[in-house]
Amino acid sequence: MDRYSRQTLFSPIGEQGQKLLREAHVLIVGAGALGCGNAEMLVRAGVGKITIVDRDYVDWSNLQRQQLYEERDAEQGLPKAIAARNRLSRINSEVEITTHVLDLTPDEINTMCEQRLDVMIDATDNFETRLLINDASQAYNIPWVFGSCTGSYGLSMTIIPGQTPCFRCLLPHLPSYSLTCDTAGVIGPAIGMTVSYQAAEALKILTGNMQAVRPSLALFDIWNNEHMFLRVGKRKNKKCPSCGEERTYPALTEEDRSKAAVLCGRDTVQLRGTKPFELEKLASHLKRSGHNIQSNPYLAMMQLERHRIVLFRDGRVLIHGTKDVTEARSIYQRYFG
Amino acid sequence: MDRYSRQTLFSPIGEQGQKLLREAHVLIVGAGALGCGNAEMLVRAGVGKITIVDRDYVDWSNLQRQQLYEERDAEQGLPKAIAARNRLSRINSEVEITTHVLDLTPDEINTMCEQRLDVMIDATDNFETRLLINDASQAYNIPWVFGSCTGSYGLSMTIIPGQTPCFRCLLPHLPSYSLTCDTAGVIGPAIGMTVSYQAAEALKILTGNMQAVRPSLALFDIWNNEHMFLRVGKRKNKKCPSCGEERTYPALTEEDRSKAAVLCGRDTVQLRGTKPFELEKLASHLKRSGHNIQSNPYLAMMQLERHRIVLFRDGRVLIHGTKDVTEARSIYQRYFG
Amino acid sequence: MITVLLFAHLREQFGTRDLQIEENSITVADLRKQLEEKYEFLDTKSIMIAVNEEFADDEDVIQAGDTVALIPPVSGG
Amino acid sequence: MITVLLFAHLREQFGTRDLQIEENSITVADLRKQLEEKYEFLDTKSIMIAVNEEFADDEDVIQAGDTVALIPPVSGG
Repeated sequence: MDRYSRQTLFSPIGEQGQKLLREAHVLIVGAGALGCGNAEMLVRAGVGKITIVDRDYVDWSNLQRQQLYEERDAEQGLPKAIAARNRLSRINSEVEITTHVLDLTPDEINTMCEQRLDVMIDATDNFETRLLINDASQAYNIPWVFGSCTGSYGLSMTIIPGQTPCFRCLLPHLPSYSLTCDTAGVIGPAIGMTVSYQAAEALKILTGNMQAVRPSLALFDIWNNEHMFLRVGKRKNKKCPSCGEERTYPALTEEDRSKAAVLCGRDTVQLRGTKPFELEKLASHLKRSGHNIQSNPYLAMMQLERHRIVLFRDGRVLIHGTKDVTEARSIYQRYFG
Repeated sequence: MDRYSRQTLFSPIGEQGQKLLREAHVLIVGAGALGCGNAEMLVRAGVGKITIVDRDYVDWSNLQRQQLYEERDAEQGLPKAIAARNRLSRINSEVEITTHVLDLTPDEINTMCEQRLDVMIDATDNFETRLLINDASQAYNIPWVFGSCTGSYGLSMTIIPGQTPCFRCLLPHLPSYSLTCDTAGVIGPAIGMTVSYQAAEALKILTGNMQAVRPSLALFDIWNNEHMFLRVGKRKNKKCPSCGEERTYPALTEEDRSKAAVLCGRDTVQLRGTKPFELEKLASHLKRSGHNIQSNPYLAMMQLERHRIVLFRDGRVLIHGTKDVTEARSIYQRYFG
Repeated sequence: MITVLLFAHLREQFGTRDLQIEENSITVADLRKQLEEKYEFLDTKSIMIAVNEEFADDEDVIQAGDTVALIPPVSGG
Repeated sequence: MITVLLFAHLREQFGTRDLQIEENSITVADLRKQLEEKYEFLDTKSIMIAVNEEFADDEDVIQAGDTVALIPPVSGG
């Protein structure tokens, strides 16, 4: 019995489409709720190669909706990308899964796009990274699928370079304030619907069914029984700095994002170190000085007064319990300076 | 950090809704693609008690879309209800999960509905069982959520006794032929969308948000970018034998379904034995007579010429490789008569 | 003219996404009859029918300009 | 009369699902301005606007009877 038989029976995919899926490479940016759902659907569908990038670790409050994680992953505080790979490889050992525990920068997305990449899935929680994906998509001619949701409300749209408007055409001014799952909450079915729209578009693109790609933005509110497809074609802007006639790819060419950032909607500051941590040494040093450290091969975490501090191997530090970059820096200096 | 914090932030649920979820009991009939998705969403959401009924075991061709199962479950040929419980209890150990490996009959659904049950989710693959759920729903005044899909097309509707039309009002004549996933194929995103609609409705009902329940049938084709909400109110039929003025509950009162049944859309016949199998004895006996038996605590399977035979502890037998009940009976008699 | 939208396998059976029916006014029951006469493969008894996004009864009248949806129930799950 | 549909947090901010605007004809830019003047909390610059299910540019003209959707981008994922 062929494990993909129910999918090859679906005539727009068929045996030919299944072969194309097996040869494809998909980048999923983010392994939160949308990343988990998309990764699982595409791994089950038999996409040959999947790369997952995420900067965070599994927390108890993720389990309500992030479908690749179990209680054990939250107990161990595993990075999401690692926990995701563990589960995905038990689901389908035929898929090659590459993971990166990092916060995507222009350099890194450039490196990734220089490989063969057939589609990128937006599973981020912030517009800054979406613009990075958007500009890379235009620069390297790789389609991407936007998705976002909060509460019971969600949006999705497919961006095909040279054909549809890009994300910056649609949203030339980033909101100064926007809703995230951490500020407005979110329910599983809103994620499930956004994921279904995103994964369907990815399957269309990967199997060469470009005529089936949705030429509109899908908008829904699953609690209030609302659903619209809004045509986007008119918004294509010849003067767009990402996809227009004179392109500057602003998100790709700007200075590396500031070394400190407040994580959107969370009471957390991320500091970027200049070099990787030697986690084992650091953990044993801190343990000797009486700190209660929890560590795994990817990160170390500890409670310092009212702040939870997480040190990632790549040199990043998360300081939970503050939105104040100056305060976060001073805490960091005090203990690790 | 509260594990449900992102859900209590969603104001129509809130702390009060979360408490109602914790006290609720949901019956999920079927642990195929829709059953897996609904069970996972409701378990992550923190529903207090979930009962899952399924008659089948995990097969390799299920892994493309049935999200609770891993390769290991197919290797071991575990019953779906059991494999589902294993995964669900690792996701949320706070939820009480009860499983039954059986093919639902009127007697069994009667017994289940005599307990407190707040909503039933239809995750079956056949109309016969849907009518059983429909009639039980009316007889015991328990809402249920219909869902079905094949290919990229799906339907969902919520039935509230005393308020909406029932399933029989909408579909008084069962189709002689209908599409199943096994005949027409199905893609993951069509399942994801159906599940999202079903689970959203269950959450509305369980948290007392009855005014938010969708008063229409949702119809979509996710590949062809089509989506409609079709109002159903007009179809409520006073003469309906399930929900009308003179009710006979035909699905509940008819004779127990025939002892043999062709599984819809599959090259498989199910025979119902009159008593449970003593699997250990049977397996060791068959091994001694030279058969290659694979068994686990729930079932035993073996290949006999071109037929795969699966014996369940509850006395049921699946004969794969035929749709002919007479042939299936004769095979069974020959080996186990 | 009445537009009839087709879904799922009906679309493959008819080879199109929609039909145009030349009628000014017809009951749902008569539309079923007309379709069955013209398309022998069709068993409309078990197909659900909606008119302008609302499920209709057999005696309801469809007018020119209305949009009808033929909704085949599928059993997959 | 122009109907303006609201989504996500806009609905809570306005306390309603939709607004009725008494205009026969107004550009998208002018509608933005009018809404910002009337509702100080509103930052329409980053809100996407669709007219009759199609994304509109600032110079597009909205007519009486049209349905406008104010679509706040959300970043959750």
